[in-house]
Amino acid sequence: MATASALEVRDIYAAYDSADVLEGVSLKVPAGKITCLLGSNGAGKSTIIRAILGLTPPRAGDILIDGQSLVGLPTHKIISAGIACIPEGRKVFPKMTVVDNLRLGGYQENTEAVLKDRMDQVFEIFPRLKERRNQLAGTMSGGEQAMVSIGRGLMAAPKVLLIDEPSLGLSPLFVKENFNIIKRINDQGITVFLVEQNVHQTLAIAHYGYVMSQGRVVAEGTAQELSENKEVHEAYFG
Amino acid sequence: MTQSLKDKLVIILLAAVIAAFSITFIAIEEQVEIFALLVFAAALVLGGAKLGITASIAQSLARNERLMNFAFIAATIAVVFWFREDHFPLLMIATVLLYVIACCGLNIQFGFTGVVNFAGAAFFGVGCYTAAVLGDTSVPLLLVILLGGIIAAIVGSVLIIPVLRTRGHYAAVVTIAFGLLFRTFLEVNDTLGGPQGLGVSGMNLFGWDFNNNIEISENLEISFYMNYVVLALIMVVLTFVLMRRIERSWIGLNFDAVRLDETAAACFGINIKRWKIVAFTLGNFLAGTAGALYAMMLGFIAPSNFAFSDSLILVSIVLLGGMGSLWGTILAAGLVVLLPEKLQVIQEYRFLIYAVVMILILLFRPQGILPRGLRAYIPGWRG
Amino acid sequence: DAKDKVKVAFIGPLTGGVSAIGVGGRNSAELAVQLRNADPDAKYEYELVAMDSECKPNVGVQVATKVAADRSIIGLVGHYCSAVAMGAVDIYHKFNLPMSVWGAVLPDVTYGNDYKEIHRVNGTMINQNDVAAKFMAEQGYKTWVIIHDTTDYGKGHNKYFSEYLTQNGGEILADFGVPADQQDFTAELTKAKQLNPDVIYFGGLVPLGVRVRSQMEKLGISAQFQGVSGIKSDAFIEGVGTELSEGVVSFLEGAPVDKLPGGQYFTEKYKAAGFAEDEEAYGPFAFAAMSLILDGIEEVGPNRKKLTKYLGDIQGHDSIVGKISFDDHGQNTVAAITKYVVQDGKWVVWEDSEYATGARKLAGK
Amino acid sequence: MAQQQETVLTFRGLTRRFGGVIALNKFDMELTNGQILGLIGPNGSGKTTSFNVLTGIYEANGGSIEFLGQDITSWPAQKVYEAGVARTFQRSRLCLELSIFDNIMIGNHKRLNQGLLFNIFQRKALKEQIQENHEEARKLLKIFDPALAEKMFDPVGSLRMIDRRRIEICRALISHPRLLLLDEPSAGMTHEETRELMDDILEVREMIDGLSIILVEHEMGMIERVTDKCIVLNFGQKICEGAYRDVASDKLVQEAYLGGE
Amino acid sequence: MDVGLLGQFVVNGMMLGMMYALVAVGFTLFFGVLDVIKFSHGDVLMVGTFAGFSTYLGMTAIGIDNAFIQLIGVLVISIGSMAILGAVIARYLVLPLKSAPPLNTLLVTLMLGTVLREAIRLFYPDGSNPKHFPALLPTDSWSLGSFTLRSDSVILLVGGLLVIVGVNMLINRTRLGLAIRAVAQDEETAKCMGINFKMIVLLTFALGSGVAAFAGVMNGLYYNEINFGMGLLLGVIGFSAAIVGGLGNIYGAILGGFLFAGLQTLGAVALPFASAYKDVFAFAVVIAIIAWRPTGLIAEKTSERV
Ligand SMILES: Nc1ncnc2c1ncn2[C@@H]1O[C@H](COP(=O)(O)OP(=O)(O)OP(=O)(O)O)[C@@H](O)[C@H]1O
Ligand SMILES: Nc1ncnc2c1ncn2[C@@H]1O[C@H](COP(=O)(O)OP(=O)(O)OP(=O)(O)O)[C@@H](O)[C@H]1O
Ligand SMILES: [Mg+2]
Ligand SMILES: [Mg+2]
Repeated sequence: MATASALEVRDIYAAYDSADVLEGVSLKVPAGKITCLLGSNGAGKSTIIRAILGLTPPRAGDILIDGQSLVGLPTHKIISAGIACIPEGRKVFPKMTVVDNLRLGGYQENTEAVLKDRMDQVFEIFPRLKERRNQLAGTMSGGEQAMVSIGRGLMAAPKVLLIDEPSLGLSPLFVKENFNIIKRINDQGITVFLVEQNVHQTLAIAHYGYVMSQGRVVAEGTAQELSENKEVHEAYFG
Repeated sequence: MTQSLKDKLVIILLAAVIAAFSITFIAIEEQVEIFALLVFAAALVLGGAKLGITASIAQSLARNERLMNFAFIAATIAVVFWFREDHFPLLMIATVLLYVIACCGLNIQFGFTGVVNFAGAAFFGVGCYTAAVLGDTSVPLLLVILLGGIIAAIVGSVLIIPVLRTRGHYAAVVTIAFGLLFRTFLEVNDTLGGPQGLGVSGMNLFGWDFNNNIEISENLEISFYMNYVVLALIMVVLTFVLMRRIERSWIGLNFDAVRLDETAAACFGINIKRWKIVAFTLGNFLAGTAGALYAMMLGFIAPSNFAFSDSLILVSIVLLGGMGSLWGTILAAGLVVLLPEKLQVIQEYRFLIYAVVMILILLFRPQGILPRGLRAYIPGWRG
Repeated sequence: DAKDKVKVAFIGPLTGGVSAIGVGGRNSAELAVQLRNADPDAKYEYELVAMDSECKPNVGVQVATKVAADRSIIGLVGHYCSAVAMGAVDIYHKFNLPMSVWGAVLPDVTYGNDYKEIHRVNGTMINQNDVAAKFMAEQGYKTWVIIHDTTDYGKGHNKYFSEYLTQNGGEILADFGVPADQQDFTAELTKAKQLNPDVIYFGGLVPLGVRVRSQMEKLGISAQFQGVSGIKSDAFIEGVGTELSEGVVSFLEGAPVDKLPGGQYFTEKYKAAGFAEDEEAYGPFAFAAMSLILDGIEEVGPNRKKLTKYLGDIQGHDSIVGKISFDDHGQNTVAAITKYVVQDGKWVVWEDSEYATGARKLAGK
Repeated sequence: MAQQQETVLTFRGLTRRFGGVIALNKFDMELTNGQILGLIGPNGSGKTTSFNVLTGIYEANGGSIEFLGQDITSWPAQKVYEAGVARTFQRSRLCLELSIFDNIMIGNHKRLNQGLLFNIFQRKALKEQIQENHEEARKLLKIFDPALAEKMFDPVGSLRMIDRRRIEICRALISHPRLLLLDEPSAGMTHEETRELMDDILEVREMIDGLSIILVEHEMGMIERVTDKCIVLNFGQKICEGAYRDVASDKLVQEAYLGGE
Repeated sequence: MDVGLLGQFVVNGMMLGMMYALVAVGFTLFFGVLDVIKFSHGDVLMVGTFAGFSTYLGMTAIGIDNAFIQLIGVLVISIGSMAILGAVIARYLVLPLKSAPPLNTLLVTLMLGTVLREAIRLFYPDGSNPKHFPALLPTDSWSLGSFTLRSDSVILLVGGLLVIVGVNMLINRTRLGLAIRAVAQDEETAKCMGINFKMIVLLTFALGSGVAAFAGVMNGLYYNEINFGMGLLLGVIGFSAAIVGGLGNIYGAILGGFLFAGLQTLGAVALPFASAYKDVFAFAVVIAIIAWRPTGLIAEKTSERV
């Protein structure tokens, strides 16, 4: 690959209680590109994201950002290295207003003016959020919470953005819109690592992709290659 | 050796070890010995857990519940018999048993149903006062025990509305306030003896005075506390059966559903209010019955027995044992009642040490000593 | 030749709010045992078993049972908290354990039963309040406001003091019952201030007494502060400070220790024994009670029944708190009440004080 | 369709507000026996809210709900369930500490004997009831996933998300409801898994006589395949009704929800 | 009742209320950050007061007798040491129990309260007796009929008010406050936002304990008496006040604190039964209030969804 990897996962093993959920996974997320990760339910996709974030620290293996190892660092240090995340299941702060949620997305940024700028951008993408800026996030509909979550990820203006199933529970219109947004984010120079079930649309915007099954990477290639890969096609294209 | 035979041996051995341990623990007085024994027990349990022995014992127990129950009852009887002539150990054993009953009540309330109750001592106290007031009347004393429970339940119904409407910490304050109120009221109001307390006449069953030693022969005189121990043991067994049956029935399931997710429970027809009322009332009833017998055994009660700190002791037994765990409750009651007593030798330092020990236990076993397992409706049956 | 070992016991509150007094009592009883063991003429070697009642009746009954059921324990010095004593006396009777109370002042402890095992070296709150009411009336005070805690101790004092005060022509403008752990008395005291009494009578123990006295000052109440035996402790003076304690009066059963032949001896020995805590107001009683029991065992041997009998016959027995004579309820009848007043940061026997001579005056005089 | 067009559920002018937000705005709807109705619409258009109002979790601010000829508008949740309405939740609400069997039995509340005396004293009868219900739950679960049926006494917390969704559906179905409300059952599943789930649900419908289903979904493939009729909500208002094909080609729907190609 | 007297009751009640409110604020903070109840709070307050008292003794011993400097010293040492103690408690007792049932934290901190209390009683010189806390504030007083106002009371009231306002601003206006509230709701997600979870928890506990120490010193300055048991009841009342007011925000704690003080004053002086019943009255009212408003007077906004 021509571009340097912004994020690299090397041969990691991770477990929750006893059995390994990840068994020697290696991935490269090239800078400035969209890299996607496909795979069935329970394959371990979210676990990779948790491992990168230090929430489920890997038992073995290494994770590098810009060549620097992240393993063993506490989560907030990993975030300071320039990673942000739009977690699986939205995870908004339910007792906080939309504005506070967004403000927290930019927690590591101190300048009020910058934050205001970013928030305006988010409101531009999601007018609904502007309308509901003072609603408690917990009372919003499933899809609205997804908007908060995505907006919150954008507020960090990260180098690398990890996105875990963003279109879960979004309307078809919005799913499309969502992929456009991801594309736009990427166009701004942010490296994106995208976990998705929605194979068609994902491969349409991704540059490179991995396919996981039962804790291992079973296929990889450019988006093109993957869409043409027969096995992948059979397994995941409904 | 077959598996089932092995299981049986394990259970009998375990019961014997427990009996021996209890006897030693109750009998010894020397500070050093007590600590040595505690450290030894802790090491045994920790070591056993490390080596997986505990787990395999647990399996043996789970497979033979009936035998286990009988073995443990037998162990208790052995301990009691051992101390047949010694008043004080019997008093302590009876106290533990009665605390177990009261804590079973709390277990129904917040172990099962999630209705917190920080006024356990107050309901226990209602039972005590019932016994004190009725003890001199012609009401049969076995009935007094029952009435102690019933009146505790009735007094508790004063709190039903706030208890039903609140959750979590808010519910905690309702009961805390009630507990403080109860004690202050007894102290200020002189009709029930005021701060000086009341004497309680002893238990009397069909003309058999519980407060007399039982002379078996010239040189064997069984302590009168044996009467109370036996009655308390019967009550514990009954309570235990009741608790088990509740837990292993749809009622137990309803309780759990109410505790874990009220909204979902309501969406599947579970009447939250009904089950909360049942749990709260039944719990207070149990605490009240225990209180009634306790008062008769002690012969004297005063408001300062039913302070907030006493309620907290009951709560700590439940938590230490593991919420909703019956065997855990018994173990924890033993520990919480006996440990401060055993620490008498270090006198004014004993509460310091006791509190430190409790903190350590909880740090090492945050879920309690014997956390409650999954519900097994029918022992040994898995479909 | 080794002496036979004999066990004696002490029960008192060693933890919790009134532990200072309990530990002081325990130390004093311990001292009595130590001194006896050091005495080459003693027939036995004594061992003290001390127990904590936490000042809670249920715990008290437990430890009482433990002590009483242990046949190797021959005699007991027990109880500062009256409610605990009330619960425990039945047990001592049942097990025939001779005992003497060292601090509880509720009359019923001795008078509420006919148990021959129960004795008390200290006086009851009846004697104390009788003297207190007379004395204060003599000083010319007319009106009182009473603040007492709602434990048996405070309520008992309130009851007897009110009774005697009315007999002596005093008037009670108001009485306030407060829980023993109350911190703030400004509401009660503001009301008291409005009533403008000559005297504020306080029935309770040191911690509460300190608070009431301190807060009187805050609200500018200049009435005389009168306490009960529960505040006759250096801790009270330390707690309120020298200035505010000046002129506070209190009443305590028994002759002042340092006035008695053995008193000086006790104070010296207590200091010499190196206890970390003070003996507190009732330490001398614990010492006297323990000494009495040891005397008895020396005399009649380690036998509960005989010791009970011995104690029953005690008349005019010398002790550091004066002569001890038990009436038919085991109550020490020679319960002289001593009046104390704080002068320059010290409790001084009234008669020896500059207040008695008129050099200083109580508040409002 | 086997059954005749008996009306099961009717909304008339159903309205629900949250502060300034009008989550349901004069919503009219009708559902007939055995029908599968697809309820679709943009995020925040009031789909979940309509479930919540119907099941008695929220009160309606206006309008009425009629179920099997009864006006159930302000009935509490328990009563609505007794009447035969069971549901799943958009965010899974299982009791994670309890076993699969326990969770399913919570859904079976109305068919179990809840008497205090029965439960405590008639142990034999209770035992039989437990075993019968266990058998039934196993059968039902087997339809969705045979592997799960073997793990009836495992805690739900140890299961995968997809299995939890299946259990949630079983919990709703076990009591033989007349109306099943499914709130985004396929969220987070792959196409394949979604299809399997749908087959399972259709299979169950055949088993339970006259079962009607309201399905909230954003997965149009599924809606297309299984629904008899669709209703599209937007801002709490019904903007379109009809067979999926017709609805999907509606301009308004395209604009607000599907996003034209 | 004459106006002066009424004024007196109001001022007294306000002092009391202020102290309750300060304790309650601590409970609200701990609850806010970890959803835990730290029952040792009252005892931390007590230890803080003793730390302040020792500082005073120490300063006197080395010859510093300017009351103002003493006061500053007392406050700094007391608040500082309790902040550290609070953080230590959080680190070693609260955080390790994060995943246990919340009641277990309650039990552990309760036991810790016993440890602190007993430790002071046993190991502080003559710790079982009350101590005379010095009056370090000017004690001039103004009288108007039966109304007496002392300058130290006024200073304490203002001081307490400032602390509460300060804490409130910190929580609602600053980045730290934002982080505290986030941590309270979802630990993992808060971490993903780049928040140093552990640090925030420790800071919050330090803050709450520092406020408790302040309340303790205030208590000492006002009553001029401290003892090892002073934290017990103050803790229970502070907790009740926080709950009755509503745990959602600091105003609830303030409201609850003043309400409680008001009830007690009312019960002691204005009601037609013996004053001994005042606590019975106060707690009965508390139960009634909670029955009426199950999530406190200032109810938390519900954010739960189905
Ligand atoms: N907290 C947990 N504790 C124990 N096991 C877990 C936990 N979270 C996930 N697992 C298990 O780890 C495996 C991988 O889970 P993971 O969430 O990474 O899958 P996924 O590929 O993200 O699936 P999905 O598409 O459902 O999000 C699954 O088998 C799951 O059951
Ligand atoms: N408890 C509540 N408090 C305040 N607003 C609420 C509450 N519940 C729902 N709402 C609002 O009502 C509207 C409808 O919400 P609802 O959950 O019904 O949407 P939905 O159609 O299910 O959307 P989705 O497809 O995203 O789940 C939303 O705007 C939501 O913010
Ligand atoms: Mg995932
Ligand atoms: Mg929805």
